[in-house]
Amino acid sequence: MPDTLLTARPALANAATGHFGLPGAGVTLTALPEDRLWQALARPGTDPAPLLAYGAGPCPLRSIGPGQWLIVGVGTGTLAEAQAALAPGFALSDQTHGRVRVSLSGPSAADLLAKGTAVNLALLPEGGAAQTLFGHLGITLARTGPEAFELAVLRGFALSLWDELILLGREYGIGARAA
Amino acid sequence: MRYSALSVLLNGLTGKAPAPAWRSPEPKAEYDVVIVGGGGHGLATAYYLAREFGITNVAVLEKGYVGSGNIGRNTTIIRSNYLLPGNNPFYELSMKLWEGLEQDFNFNAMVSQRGVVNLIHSDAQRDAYRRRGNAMRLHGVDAEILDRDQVRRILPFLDFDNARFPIKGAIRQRRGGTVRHDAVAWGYARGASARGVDIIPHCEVTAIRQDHGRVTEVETSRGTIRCKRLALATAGHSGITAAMAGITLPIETHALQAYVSEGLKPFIDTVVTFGAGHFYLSQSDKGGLVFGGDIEGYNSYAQRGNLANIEHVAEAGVAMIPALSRVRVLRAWAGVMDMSMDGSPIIDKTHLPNLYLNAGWCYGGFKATPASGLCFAHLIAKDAPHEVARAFRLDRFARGHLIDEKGQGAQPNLH
Amino acid sequence: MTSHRLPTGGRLDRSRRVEFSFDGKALHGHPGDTLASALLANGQRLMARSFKYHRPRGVITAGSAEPNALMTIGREGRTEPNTRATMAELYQWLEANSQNRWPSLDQDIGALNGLLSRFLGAGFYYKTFMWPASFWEKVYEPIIRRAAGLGRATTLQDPDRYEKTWAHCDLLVIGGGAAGLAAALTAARAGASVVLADEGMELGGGMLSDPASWPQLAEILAELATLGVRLLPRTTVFGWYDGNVFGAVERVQKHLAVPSPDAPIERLWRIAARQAVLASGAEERPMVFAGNDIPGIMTASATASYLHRQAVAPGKRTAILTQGPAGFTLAAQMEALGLEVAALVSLGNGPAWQGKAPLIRGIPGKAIGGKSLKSLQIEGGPRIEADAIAMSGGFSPVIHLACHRGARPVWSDARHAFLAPSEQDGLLIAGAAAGLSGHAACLGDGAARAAAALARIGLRAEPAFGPAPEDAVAQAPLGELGKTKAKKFVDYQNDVHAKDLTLAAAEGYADAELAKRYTTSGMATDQGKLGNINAAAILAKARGTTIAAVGLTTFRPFYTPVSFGALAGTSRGHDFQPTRLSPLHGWAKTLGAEFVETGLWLRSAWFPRAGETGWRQSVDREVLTVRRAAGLCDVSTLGKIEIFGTDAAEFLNRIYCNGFAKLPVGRARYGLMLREDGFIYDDGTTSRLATDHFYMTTTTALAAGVMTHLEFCAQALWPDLDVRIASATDQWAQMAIAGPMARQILQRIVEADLSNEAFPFMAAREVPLKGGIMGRLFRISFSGELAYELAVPAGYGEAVADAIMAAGAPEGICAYGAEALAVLRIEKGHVTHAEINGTVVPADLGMGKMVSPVKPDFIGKHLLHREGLTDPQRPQLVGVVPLDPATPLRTGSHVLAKGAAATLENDQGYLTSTAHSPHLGHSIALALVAGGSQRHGEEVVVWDGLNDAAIPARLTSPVFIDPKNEKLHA
Amino acid sequence: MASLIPCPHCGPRPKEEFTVRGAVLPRPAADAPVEEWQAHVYLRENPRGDYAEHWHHSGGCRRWLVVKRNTATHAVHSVTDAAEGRP
Ligand SMILES: Cc1cc2nc3c(=O)[nH]c(=O)nc-3n(C[C@H](O)[C@H](O)[C@H](O)COP(=O)(O)OP(=O)(O)OC[C@H]3O[C@@H](n4cnc5c(N)ncnc54)[C@H](O)[C@@H]3O)c2cc1C
Ligand SMILES: NC(=O)c1ccc[n+]([C@@H]2O[C@H](COP(=O)([O-])OP(=O)(O)OC[C@H]3O[C@@H](n4cnc5c(N)ncnc54)[C@H](O)[C@@H]3O)[C@@H](O)[C@H]2O)c1
Ligand SMILES: Cc1cc2nc3c(=O)[nH]c(=O)nc-3n(C[C@H](O)[C@H](O)[C@H](O)COP(=O)(O)O)c2cc1C
Ligand SMILES: [Zn+2]
Repeated sequence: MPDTLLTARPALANAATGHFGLPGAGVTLTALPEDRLWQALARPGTDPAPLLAYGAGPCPLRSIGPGQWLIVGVGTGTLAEAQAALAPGFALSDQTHGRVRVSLSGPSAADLLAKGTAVNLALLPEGGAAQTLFGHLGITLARTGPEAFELAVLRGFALSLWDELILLGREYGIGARAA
Repeated sequence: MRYSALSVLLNGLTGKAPAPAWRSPEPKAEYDVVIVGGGGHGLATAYYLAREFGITNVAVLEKGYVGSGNIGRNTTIIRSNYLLPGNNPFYELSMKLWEGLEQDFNFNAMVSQRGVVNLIHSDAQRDAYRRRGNAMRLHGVDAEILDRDQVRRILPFLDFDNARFPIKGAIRQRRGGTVRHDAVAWGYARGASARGVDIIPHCEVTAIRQDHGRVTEVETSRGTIRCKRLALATAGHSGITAAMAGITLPIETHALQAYVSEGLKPFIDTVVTFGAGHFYLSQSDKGGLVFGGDIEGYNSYAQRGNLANIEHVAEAGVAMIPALSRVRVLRAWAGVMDMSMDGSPIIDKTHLPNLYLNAGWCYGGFKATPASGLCFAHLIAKDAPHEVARAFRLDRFARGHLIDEKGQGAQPNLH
Repeated sequence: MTSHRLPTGGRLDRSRRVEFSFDGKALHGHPGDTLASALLANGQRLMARSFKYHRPRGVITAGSAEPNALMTIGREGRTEPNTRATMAELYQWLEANSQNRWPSLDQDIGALNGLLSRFLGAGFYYKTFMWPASFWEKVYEPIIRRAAGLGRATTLQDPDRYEKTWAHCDLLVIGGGAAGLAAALTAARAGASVVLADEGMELGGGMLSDPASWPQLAEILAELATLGVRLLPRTTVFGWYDGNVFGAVERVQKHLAVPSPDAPIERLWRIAARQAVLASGAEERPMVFAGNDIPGIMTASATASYLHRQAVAPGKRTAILTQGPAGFTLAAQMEALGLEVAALVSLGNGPAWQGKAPLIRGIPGKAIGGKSLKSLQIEGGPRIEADAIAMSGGFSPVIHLACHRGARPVWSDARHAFLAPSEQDGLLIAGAAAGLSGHAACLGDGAARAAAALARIGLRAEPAFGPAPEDAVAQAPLGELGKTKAKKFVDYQNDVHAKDLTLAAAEGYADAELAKRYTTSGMATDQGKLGNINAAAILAKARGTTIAAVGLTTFRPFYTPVSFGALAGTSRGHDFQPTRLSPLHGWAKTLGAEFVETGLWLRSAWFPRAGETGWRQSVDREVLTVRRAAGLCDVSTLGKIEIFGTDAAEFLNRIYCNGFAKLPVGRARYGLMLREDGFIYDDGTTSRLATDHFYMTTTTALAAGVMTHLEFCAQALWPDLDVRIASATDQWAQMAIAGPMARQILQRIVEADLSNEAFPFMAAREVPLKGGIMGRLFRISFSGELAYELAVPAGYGEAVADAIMAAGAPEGICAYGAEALAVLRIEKGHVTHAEINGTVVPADLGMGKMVSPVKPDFIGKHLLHREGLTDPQRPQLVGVVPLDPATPLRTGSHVLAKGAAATLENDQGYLTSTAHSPHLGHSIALALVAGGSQRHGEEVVVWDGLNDAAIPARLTSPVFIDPKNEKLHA
Repeated sequence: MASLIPCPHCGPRPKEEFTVRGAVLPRPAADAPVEEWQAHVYLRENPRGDYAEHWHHSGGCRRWLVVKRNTATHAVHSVTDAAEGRP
């Protein structure tokens, strides 16, 4: 019956945006497009090289545990194609809708993150990722630049995380914006 | 010396040198019954052995000072709001003993039946509490279900308006309450000592010796002591003392923290538990808010906890009572508990005919102290279980007759 | 009028006035004042009443150990009882009020308790109030409780915010005095990352009370700042925890009149330090003599602190009592400032004295005065007119934190003090905290300790200061002084005096820990920081033993009390826990759903429509619509787990008690998962999407638990299996489409043949949807109707739900919520965690046949046959209906045999779930009843004592509709 | 122990990120006598001293770990992946 294409609604479509808290802009919070997020699961003992070779773009592979990665960001090809290319060593689970990504950047980004995670950010290299708790929420944290981070969170918690980041960012004058 | 209004008055006026509350004898070479563990249960057992069963050639061996274990570090809550038939009559007997305790042992342990209120935040919780409340009523135990307005009337400063998990009501046991924990140990020690029991602190049992399948003596830090019967009431250390007799128990030892705030003028006059997180609270007669939460989760004998837990407890506290935010927490401490595999205790004989076991109290054995002492004394004196403690058998795990109030199964840190 | 402020000096900003009030009296001070110093400057010595005897009390310290000068500050939601005036910084319009007095601080009726004190000795509670028995709860206890406590807490919401944060460093330095500053400097110069925390409003510790060292202090602080050291003044390190994590609380905005809502008022720091140096200084010991609590008496270091930091004179004529050089130094400083020292009383060997004041060798006999000191009687000596006393009974190193992880303090004969083990994993002790004295010695020690700490983690550091000699020899604790029997306070706040301790010892409570509990010595808000050492000395004498043998009571967090707010951080009110929203949340909201908290989820509970007055009406309509036509229910909260791998089937076969190895691709199967002890853990359907790819659904409640369980089995039990597990709960919006019209409605948007033949009961397949996306379609039914569950990528959920609602409009499809779902499943006799409560086995639910008799192994197989789990009299699932259809049944009611007395022995089970069945027109229930499966048709009583109800009812089959499953297969 | 657990995959992480299950016990063989199963499910050595426990890094890599630690001092001796050294 739907004559038109079904359209997806971003999880953060109605999230608060604007400038919050003290003057200044120590940190910027941005909702990222829900374009691609696949979870790759390696069969135990599989050499990760083919998967590592598969990635493209800035930090497209996020290691989230032994034998597990998130493949994120814009890319070409469908999941089925990728799965065919990576079989049998790797299984892909589509999480494009399951997790929502936001970015945090600015001179106070690390201080803001330290309010939630016990990961020692000084030791997290660019391109590095960590699966951790931010307060009560599980996140995949990745460093994308000296003062830039990306957080992926379960879709159902995306708004809670967003609001929590704004609350904790008020001290730095946080700007929140849609993608 | 009997305590009475007159004795206090006379001592005050004359300044007469007071007598020790209990004797501090050197251990004798042999006793009819040696009780290991000078906590609430061990002392109460000695008291009832002497008082109810006339067995007075008894020693209580305690590795620290009297009452240094969990009897001295619990959150003092008493209640008999149990669900299962294996538990319910036992805890109700305990409640009845509490109700007569002061007159019984002539020591004011400040039994305070200020009520226990368990908050309800969901329909499922209400259903579960209704099941429990009805089980209590079936045994003649008082229980009532309160609706939201009734709760608001007695606890107006709970978060009724902005709560993440709204308060939908509560179950209350009015006869529940608190007792001055240390005084329980002291009162039983004094009462037992007066009847001839030797209470021997700083005496750690380090080995249990057997001969021909019977316990003959214990090795202690104060020498060897022979015994006709040996009774273990070592709570959090049950795994260690049982191992001395070659027994592996269905028990893990876990640390539980408790906390007290700075002294405040009367703030809350009942015991209240949060149903949407781990938190319970009451106010001591000194004014401190005494509160606690969940166990630490890992096996520990260290009698101390971690910061994560106090944070978790404080979060739940502020969620339940926003005004607590500005109240300061004074002290945190921990006890180590004998968490059993179904969350219920063991009062039973063992494979050795003269070795008796009292263990598995988890974080709830304070309220059990009087009944545990009486039932354990009964078992030791008569070699047969007291009728209300019949279900607390050691072989119930093998036989599948578990007493699992929470339905969590064989993972102690979930009970 | 600030009568006691010196004309010059101090670290004050005299150009600015800070107005404040105490008990309603308007006063002023300056930036740089604490509440205590400002009160003293205004001549306000009487600041508080003690706990038991309501004795008039003034300030005795200038720091966090203050036991006396506690007051309530702030208003309304910011009301803060028991605040130490010594730690509260003055801010504009601060309101302070005294506590524990009635009607006023000056005239306090409670002081009458002092007259009864001979009857109120240690432990008096335990011996009295027992007669008559009924009086305890009605009379005595209410009186005791009314008297308890000091300040009154507000019952209002706190308007301020709190936060937490983590910090990581090579070296944490606790204490910003000479030792701590030297430690931080040493480490920072070596390039280490350093955090320096001090509870004071300014860094400097003892150096702040010594103007001569201010230039050096300024230099060090400037260099620390340029070296990037994280300086945390106003930050109390309150606990040392495993993993070398320290808890600290920063009073971010407590000193501001109007805190900004954009920053926290307090911040909890969790500091993960590779190494730490404890440089927490030493506490001066008060002297235990008669009248030692009269306002005007304080420690010598407090006197020095007020003099030098806030330019406040303690009195007009000060008597100095000292055991060691500290009092001599103070006397000289006071005379240099032109202040009158009435006498310098030395209790030990002091240095030479050239000042004006008379030097007296003796001990204090009794201080005289009421609300303010008047004079001091020297034992067997002169009476000295004085309105202030500065006393120094030696020093006790501040070792609390070093003893938080089990280490016991050890008595040092050389240092005449209890010391903590100086070298523990991750922690070294420096300066006065290690028993040293003297600014230079502490600088040197701090530097050396920092270098040693860094060496442990492989960093080389050059000590910023060299070793230097100490400036004093340690003094032994004095214990009780003077012969009089008058009260000599040991624990000021709790009014424990020397005689209480000797009495406790005589009554058998001589162990330090028992004496503490019997007398409450050391249990007040200062935790015995001042008194415990004196208590130990008194107990030692009473027991005829040494202080070393008596020992100290256990040190525990918190070093000083910490607010609930700081510990809770942002987790409060509505943010107590995060909220998890279904991908169909917006859809449900648009349709006007009422939501219900389910774990962290919000689920749509029912969808009221205009004209419906109660929830039951809405739910009945939803149920009837589903049974008659069709409904759509959001089931996205179910746990969804993707299982991949060549051994996935074998894995599932071991996880479930029923068989899964041969489940064909394209089929779903209902499974029961047991715990290893044989009881049911969870249930749900699992579908085979490909040979090596399964899609499992779990209950909402146990989604996380099942995931964890599967991971345990895969990783810890059978790592040899190729099985890989990913949670996909949030990836899929899942909806149930149920009802006789479900197929025809769904067929309008699914581009695949949904006929019974092509897509039979328990079919499970990926299907294309019109509109260009793929979904996963399962023909499974919880409601008992012809039903499907459709999963689509979460972002498309709302569009698909809208589309289905539009497609089903002609049939009158409705949205139904969790309540209607519950009614439907109870009518069908389907179980949930109301029945699967952790104590049931498959046979209890009539599912005994599901337990595979042939599989050699699966989780739960081996203990399932114990006698207690196979007893035919176990509670078994039945249905219950009231004999009178008008009577409702309540969940949680118990079941009694007809005619049986209402006793626990006669208890036969209970109602697990109840509903009003609009289909049947009466209440129905599921119940677990002893031997119930053999008792269908029996009349029983449903007993609900809580509601005074005993309802005649009948046991039935638990399936109330479509017992032959014709609808499912239609 | 406990405040910071060194996960072999993620590095030191706070206790909040972990869930503890209990003693590390090999699962008996499928055909083991029932007494062995009873002991496996219910009986615990529960020593005051060194012990091996299963911890789950539930807030991190989601691996099950074997944490060898001392129950009296809380010292952590080693943390390894539960699958390590298994067939
Ligand atoms: C923080 C906390 C809060 C609690 N809150 C409550 C509550 O609110 N309500 C409630 O009902 N229960 C509560 N409990 C549980 C309750 O305190 C215990 O279940 C109960 O006290 C245990 O019995 P007991 O008093 O005999 O134990 P203990 O007092 O621990 O007695 C056991 C004694 O055995 C001694 N011992 C051990 N080994 C040896 C040896 N080898 N030789 C000699 N002596 C030995 C120990 O030193 C100890 O003194 C709580 C427990 C804790 C830790
Ligand atoms: N005259 C004497 O006999 C004597 C005795 C002892 C000390 N002192 C003097 O004291 C100084 C000692 O220097 P020091 O650096 O060892 O001590 P200090 O007293 O100068 O500094 C200790 C600092 O630690 C802070 N502190 C304590 N516990 C804390 C905690 N838990 N969290 C945060 N901060 C905390 C205190 O507020 C204080 O600022 C020397 O100048 C010495 O002469 C003199
Ligand atoms: C019910 C209760 C109330 C307590 N109230 C106080 C208190 O007001 N002040 C205090 O310092 N400690 C208080 N404590 C804690 C004890 O000081 C002590 O920490 C506890 O008994 C454990 O002993 P430990 O810390 O010596 O190991 C209280 C303990 C309990 C069980
Ligand atoms: Zn990890």
